[in-house]
Amino acid sequence: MSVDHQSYLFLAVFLVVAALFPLVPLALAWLWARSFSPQKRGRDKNAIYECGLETKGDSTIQFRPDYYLYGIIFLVFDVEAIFLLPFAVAFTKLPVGAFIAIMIFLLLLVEGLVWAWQKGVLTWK
Amino acid sequence: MLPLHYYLIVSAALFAIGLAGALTRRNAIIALIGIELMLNAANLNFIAFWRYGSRPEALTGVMFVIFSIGVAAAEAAVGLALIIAIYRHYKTTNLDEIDSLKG
Amino acid sequence: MVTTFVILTIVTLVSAIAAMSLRNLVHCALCLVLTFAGLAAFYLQLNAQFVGFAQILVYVGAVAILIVFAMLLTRNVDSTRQAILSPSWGVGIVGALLVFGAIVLSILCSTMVHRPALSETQVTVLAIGEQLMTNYVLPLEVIALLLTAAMIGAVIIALHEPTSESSAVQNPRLEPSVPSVPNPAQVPRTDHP
Amino acid sequence: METLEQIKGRITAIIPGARVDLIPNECPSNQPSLLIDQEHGVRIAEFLRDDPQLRLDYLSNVTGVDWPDTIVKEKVKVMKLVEGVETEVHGVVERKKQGYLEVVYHIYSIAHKHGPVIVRLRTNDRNVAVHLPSLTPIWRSAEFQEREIYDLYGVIFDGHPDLRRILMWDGFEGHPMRKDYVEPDDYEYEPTPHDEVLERARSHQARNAVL
Amino acid sequence: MDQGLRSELSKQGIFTTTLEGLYNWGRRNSVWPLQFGLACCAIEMIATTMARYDLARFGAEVFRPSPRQADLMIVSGTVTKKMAPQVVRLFNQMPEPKYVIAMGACAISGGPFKQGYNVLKGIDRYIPVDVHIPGCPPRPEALLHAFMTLQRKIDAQKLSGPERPRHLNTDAPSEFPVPKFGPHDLVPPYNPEVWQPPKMVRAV
Amino acid sequence: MFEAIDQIFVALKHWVVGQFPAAWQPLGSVFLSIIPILAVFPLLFAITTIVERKTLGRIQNRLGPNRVGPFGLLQPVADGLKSLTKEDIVPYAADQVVHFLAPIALIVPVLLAFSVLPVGRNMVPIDLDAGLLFFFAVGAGSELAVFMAGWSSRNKYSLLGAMRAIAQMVSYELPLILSSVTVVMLVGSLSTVKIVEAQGEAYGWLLKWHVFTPWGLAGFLLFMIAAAAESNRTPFDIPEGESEIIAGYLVEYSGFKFALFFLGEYLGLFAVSSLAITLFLGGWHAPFSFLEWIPSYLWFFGKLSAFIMLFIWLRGTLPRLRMDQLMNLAWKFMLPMCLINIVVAAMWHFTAHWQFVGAVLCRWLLCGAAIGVPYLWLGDALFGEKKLAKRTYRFAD
Amino acid sequence: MSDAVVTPLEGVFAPLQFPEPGAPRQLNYSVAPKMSADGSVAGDFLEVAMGPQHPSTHGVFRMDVVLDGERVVKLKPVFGYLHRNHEKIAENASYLGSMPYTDRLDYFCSMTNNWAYALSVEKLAGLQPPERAEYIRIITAELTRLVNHVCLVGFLLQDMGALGTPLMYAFREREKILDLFEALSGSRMMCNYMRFGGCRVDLPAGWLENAKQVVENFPRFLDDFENLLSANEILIARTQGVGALSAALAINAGVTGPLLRACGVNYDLRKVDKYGIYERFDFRVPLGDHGDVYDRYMVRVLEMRESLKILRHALRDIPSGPIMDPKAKIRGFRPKIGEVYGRIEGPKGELGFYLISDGGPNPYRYRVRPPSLINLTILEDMCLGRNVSDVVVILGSIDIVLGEVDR
Amino acid sequence: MLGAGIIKGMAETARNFIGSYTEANLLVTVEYPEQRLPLKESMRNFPFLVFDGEDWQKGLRCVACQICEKECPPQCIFITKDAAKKPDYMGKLQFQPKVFDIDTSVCMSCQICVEVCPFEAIKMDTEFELSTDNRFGDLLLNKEQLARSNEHYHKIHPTEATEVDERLAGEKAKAEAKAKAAVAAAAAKPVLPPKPTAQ
Repeated sequence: MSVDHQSYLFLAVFLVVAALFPLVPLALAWLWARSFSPQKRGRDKNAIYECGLETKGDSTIQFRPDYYLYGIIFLVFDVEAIFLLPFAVAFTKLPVGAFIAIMIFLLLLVEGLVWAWQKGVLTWK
Repeated sequence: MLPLHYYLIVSAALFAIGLAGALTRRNAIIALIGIELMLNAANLNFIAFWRYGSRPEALTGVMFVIFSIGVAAAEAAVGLALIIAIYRHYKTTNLDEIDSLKG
Repeated sequence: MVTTFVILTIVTLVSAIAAMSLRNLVHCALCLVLTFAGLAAFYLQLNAQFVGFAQILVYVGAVAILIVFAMLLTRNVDSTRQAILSPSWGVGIVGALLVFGAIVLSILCSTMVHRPALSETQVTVLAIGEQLMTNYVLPLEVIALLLTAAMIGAVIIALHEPTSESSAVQNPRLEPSVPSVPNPAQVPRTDHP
Repeated sequence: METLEQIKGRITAIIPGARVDLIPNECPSNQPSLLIDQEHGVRIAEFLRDDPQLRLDYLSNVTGVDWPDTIVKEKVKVMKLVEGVETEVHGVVERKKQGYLEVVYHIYSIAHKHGPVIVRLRTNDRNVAVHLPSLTPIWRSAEFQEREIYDLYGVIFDGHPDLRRILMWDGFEGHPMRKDYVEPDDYEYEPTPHDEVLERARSHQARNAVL
Repeated sequence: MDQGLRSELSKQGIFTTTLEGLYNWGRRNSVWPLQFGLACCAIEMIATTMARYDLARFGAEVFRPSPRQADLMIVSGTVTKKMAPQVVRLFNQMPEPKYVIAMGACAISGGPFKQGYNVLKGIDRYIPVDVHIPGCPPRPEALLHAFMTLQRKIDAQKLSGPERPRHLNTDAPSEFPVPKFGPHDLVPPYNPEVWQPPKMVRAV
Repeated sequence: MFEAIDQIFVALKHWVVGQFPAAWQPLGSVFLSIIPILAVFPLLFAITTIVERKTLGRIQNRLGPNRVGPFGLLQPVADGLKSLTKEDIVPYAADQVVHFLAPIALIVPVLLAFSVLPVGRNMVPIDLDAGLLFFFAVGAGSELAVFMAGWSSRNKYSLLGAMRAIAQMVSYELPLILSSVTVVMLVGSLSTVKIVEAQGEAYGWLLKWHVFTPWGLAGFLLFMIAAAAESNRTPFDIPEGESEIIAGYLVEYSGFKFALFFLGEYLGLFAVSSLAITLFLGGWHAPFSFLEWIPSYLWFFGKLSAFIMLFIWLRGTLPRLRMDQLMNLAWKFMLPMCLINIVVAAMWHFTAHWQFVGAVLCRWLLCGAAIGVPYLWLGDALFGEKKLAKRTYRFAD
Repeated sequence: MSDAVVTPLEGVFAPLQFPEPGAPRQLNYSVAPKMSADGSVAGDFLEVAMGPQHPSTHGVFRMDVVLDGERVVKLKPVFGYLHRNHEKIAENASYLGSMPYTDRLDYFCSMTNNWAYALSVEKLAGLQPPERAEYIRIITAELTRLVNHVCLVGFLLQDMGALGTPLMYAFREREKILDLFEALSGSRMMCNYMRFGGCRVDLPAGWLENAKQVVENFPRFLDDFENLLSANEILIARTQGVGALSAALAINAGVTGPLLRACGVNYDLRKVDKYGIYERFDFRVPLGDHGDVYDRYMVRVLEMRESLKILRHALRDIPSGPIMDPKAKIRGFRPKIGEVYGRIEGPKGELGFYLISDGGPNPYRYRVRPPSLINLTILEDMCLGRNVSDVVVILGSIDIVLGEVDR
Repeated sequence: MLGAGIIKGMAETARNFIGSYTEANLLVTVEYPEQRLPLKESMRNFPFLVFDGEDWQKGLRCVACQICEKECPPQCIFITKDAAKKPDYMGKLQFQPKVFDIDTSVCMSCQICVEVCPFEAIKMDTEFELSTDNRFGDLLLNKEQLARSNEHYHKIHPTEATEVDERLAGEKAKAEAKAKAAVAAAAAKPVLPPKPTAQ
């Protein structure tokens, strides 16, 4: 088995174990509640907490588009990171031209960032 | 190693699911998710073909998928922005309603 | 190997179906995340480590977040009452099934299916980087252009143009009850009856 | 600062029809006040604020006071039918003196650093005609204090931007700071009760038992 | 009762005792109060958490702002009628096991303000109080003392049997009714299940 | 001798794996890698809670917990027991499934992130070729968990907290990635093991840690700020901002689920701190070559403890930023600085062949200026047109 | 702050501007959401009730906030959760019996509350406290001011999320002053110390030395405190330009105390009314220029330094002598018919007592002019258009105590 | 420069952190149940009734005049008079309380009862460890629970108690002198009994 497959086996097993890791104490807590301390529900008890008042109005409200604007820019730069990381790994083995190429790549994106900055998108309102 | 067509069928199923969702759901966001799924199904195909291709060291499939991810991201950003803009205008994300409201 | 494949297939396809059919949009998005993760696992299985992790980073970390934002931004007020499927849903399902059938048929009929897998090659990130910066420099610049254009376009589309109403918000009521009138000390108010 | 007489004189000169009375205060504090009429209340307040010599720009304190109906006993001669014959009888007539609610404003000047000028407004009675002009448009510091007076005394301030109960809950009935307000009786149990409390509690418990 | 059953029971008893000890030890040493102050006593409550008195020594400095994560409600100050429903609701929203310390005269009985028309004459009319601290306001040391009293009380609680505390009892109510605002007073004026004062007979 | 102590755990693992039947050896090896992670880091969490409370106490001139067990060391045990036996309240209105899954969805990626972190020489669970990318990829999962927690609670505060959390984590993920790109550039690998190994060379007695270079220092500081923000630590604890939105996305969580969130947050803190150590502070390497005899894992955990203490210290000192300031810092300061830092790292690489006298000084000055000037400029522009300044005050007699 | 530029103050404030007389108050709700008939907000806004149980509402205060995203478009303060009927109880109690209740008004500043009440009754009954009593009053009042301001700064930082460290330091110093109060009056917080015509008991032996020591050590603490806070970029960023208030609006809204002075208005009752014997002391009144939260914070810090000056002076000069006006009596106190309004500069602003005597043993009308309540009037104005984080900071900078707001 | 203020603040907290180990005045915690701050002499919490001598019933100074009951602002004192009288410290017959209850769950520790008491009978205790889970049983203190000896008073408020004792002794001496004078006067010319002193 290759190194990578051993790694993936580790990841798969670890994924399961990591999911079990929080589940085991939760199950223990559930067992405890079952055998000793009964879960008791109530209208007020299981109501939404709002500083001691009864909650009013809808809590699933529409949000401001600012979040979305940040999201877009984040997405674009996240994709950029996907291209940047392979470049970075190969950086020392590449000629200066490649560096210039990636600089152009970055500059194009930075241009978008600067545009957004000028447009006031990066100003949290 | 599993035969290639296993992956291709999974990819086809994913594509069909995405297509069905995109065609049947009224909500524009879900439709977009469907399209996103179809793109991913294609990506799976690329990787599978590359892996079973004759020259895996050429990395064509990987490159294709990386660029495809970039394009898909751009598509998602613009698509969702469009949905938001439409929602702001028509106060709905329901494709049928948008359809009937236009004009 | 097969077991892994079957598990991954089930997870991916079931979550994909759920993502397409659940009523609650956020549930759909979360299922979609699971689909993406499953696909990433497929990539790993196919020895495309970098692509697999990139898939998670971009799709789970960014696209899913963006979808969730979009869902919270566009409140579907009556999603619980209305039907979630469009009236022509039957046509869509049938169409999708037809497409699926056609593809599967063509796959099974093709000769490729029996192509054997080649020896496991290590695809290092270094190789990807070198390829990217040599053979794929032009696409790289193009994708940068595309991303920039997409970003600007999406921002312009999504940007809520400040109307006069909301631009007045900056400092709204700080002086409302004290409009500027000349100093009463200098302007004696004798004009009142 | 001018004396209250001077201020009164100037008010009546500038604002025709305004009635201003001087309320003396005999105690050592020596803080007499001006009683102004309801119709010209806002106008007078505005004068006080804007007059360059006074410039009473700072309204410090707004107080509600309850003066309940009092019964004044008077001896009068009344014609009365006694056994068919109308005779003059010495009787004691209990005449009701109409109570009223009063709002007292303590106004200072920050510009000239003088004050206070004390201004009073009175309602006509305690039940119906409890309207007074709100001085909130002139001095915003009156906003919460007038709301409080509305809440606790029941004075309705016309022109107040947001007249709601402020201290008690919205469904509360009555105005607890009035002298005749009967408090809810929840002294059912007290370890150190005074006799009258105990008495009240007993009746309360009886009532609770019935309910 | 045969021998086997008895030994089985005693074995169980030992197990239960250990479990009970552990349970009580854990609860006792990790009492997180609700970050909730009402009036004057709240300042002394804050002073108790501060450097000189340092409630943290008992592991109780984790004042949680959300009732969902709190174990102890310190009713620190006057509960007015306008506030009482909120206090009861907050108490209801705390997960079991939960405790209440009535801190200061006002919280116990209305205290100096008990003659007021808007003052609740003691929070124990609506929710069960575990420890009362007299004083107006009690010194920080008094709150620490009350805290230790509470710890002793927790220590003495049984895990099973008829004397087990409220939260282990399935039949005990899950929550306490929140009073409503009436025209003059809260409705009902007290919760008869919680508030059971002894009949006071005055020998005059 | 020192070598043996250094490798004792590795040798132990090999020995135990050797006892397994051959077919089970891979799986046994996997479990022997997992168990230490699950044992050490949650234990570290428990220790951190008590150390944090005691340290904060000392900062605030008090003692902190000291009555439960010796020196109060059993306090976390009591807290854990209490959480375990606490009632679990899920609001009726909440999305029950998502509400249940959220803490698990937080814990799993955070734990997975530990798989690529080398805690000592030869002590790394897996050495992935794209290890760093893996770390960031799983890190992305925790954002969704936070969103799930806040959204499923149907509580206004938690929704506000969730939106704040996502916006914050999204904004600081970029600086996190971009500041580590510099390291990748000069090391030429995404493998965490290779990155640590690259820092093992010595200049005389000083090791070649990345933090000892201008781009490394800047990258380290940027990484640390982003790491604090990613793990919601003061002064970036805005999503939970107690004084504003109660407990943010955690408002409706009680009992052990709440404890799990706490655990997840601290594990996330350990993970990013470990990554910072790996990337910039030489991983398990000693700072000086003559100190290499101390076992590597001790170095690693020593550095990690120092990081934890630093975070506690920050928490005891600083107030919280506001949301807009936080976003401004991320997008208008951190992101440009990170991009500039990439250029600076390239400059450092391209000037590496300079041989003349004072070349090192020249390189330092050049790179330092390239990073310092934008720092001053961006830092000045950070607050926009309203310049913040110390003010003078008038006095009236 | 040692490097504060001291400029002579000629024009006390900018020309005042007033609203159009008679016009109803302009409620500019153009940014606010539309209200539907049942009072709920229409549209995509989040209605949040902050309080009554909220970590940073300083007690049982509630703000009904309408948010657009995180920006406040409407904010209504709701209080009365601590309405303890102080005025009603006082109208049924003897004059002396109300004195301990005044302690519980603003429970940080019982001494100044005592003084304000005693001052009003003294005016009503014509009593004159002897000189030693006046000195003691000034000493205790200034110590109270220190306690209040230092705690306020701590709480303000707590609201900004500083996890209690400044608050801990503040309370560390507060304890030292409370020790003084306890030694003097027997109680840490509820001193109930002043009486009509003087003070209840004389200073115990050694008290003055202890007080001097506390006062001597306080500047060092203030230096440390300012090191910790005043230059902190986060604090500056969070406070400068937040909640700015113009002098004209502040005066019109009856804002008093440090809030008013942070707007640049020179109005300190210790200077204006010269009550007690403040005339004899040499101190200055710090004034801000922007009226924002940072100015309020700094004005308080500077005020503490001025208070220390007064304290040093008073502790040095305090004469010996009686502490009660011989005319005063404890039982059977019945002032003449009349009314009075007396006020002092409390740490939070103008604290006044309005009393009407009908000649009986208890006041006919007893009214407290609470500075906290009136300072709250402009809360909404300061908060609109800002975000939630600013709201708590602005509220913190107003320095409310609910015992006083609701009474 | 950006960050300078933060570093200054961190130096300050670091100083306090280290100082809490090295400097005594920077670790101010008093570990309460084991360590206690000395109580201030003037500290007051709840009232108690002073008695002289050994027997609390005999020596109780309270004469049930009910002034404190009337003056108590929160009205937490309840007194009923006993029909039987007992001699006070001057030997004069006085009323005594049959019931004397103080509800500590109401008491606001204002000390007004002490101030208005003409007989130095009620004083403030310094006991504060009174927390209990028994609201009605433990917080309502009756006469017996309230009675404390004069020695206790001396122990908790020495200065004040000494003053009180001196004053009482002075009054007693004065009264005795007066009585002696009256006796002497009566012996000299038995005309009118002396006017009762209005005290």
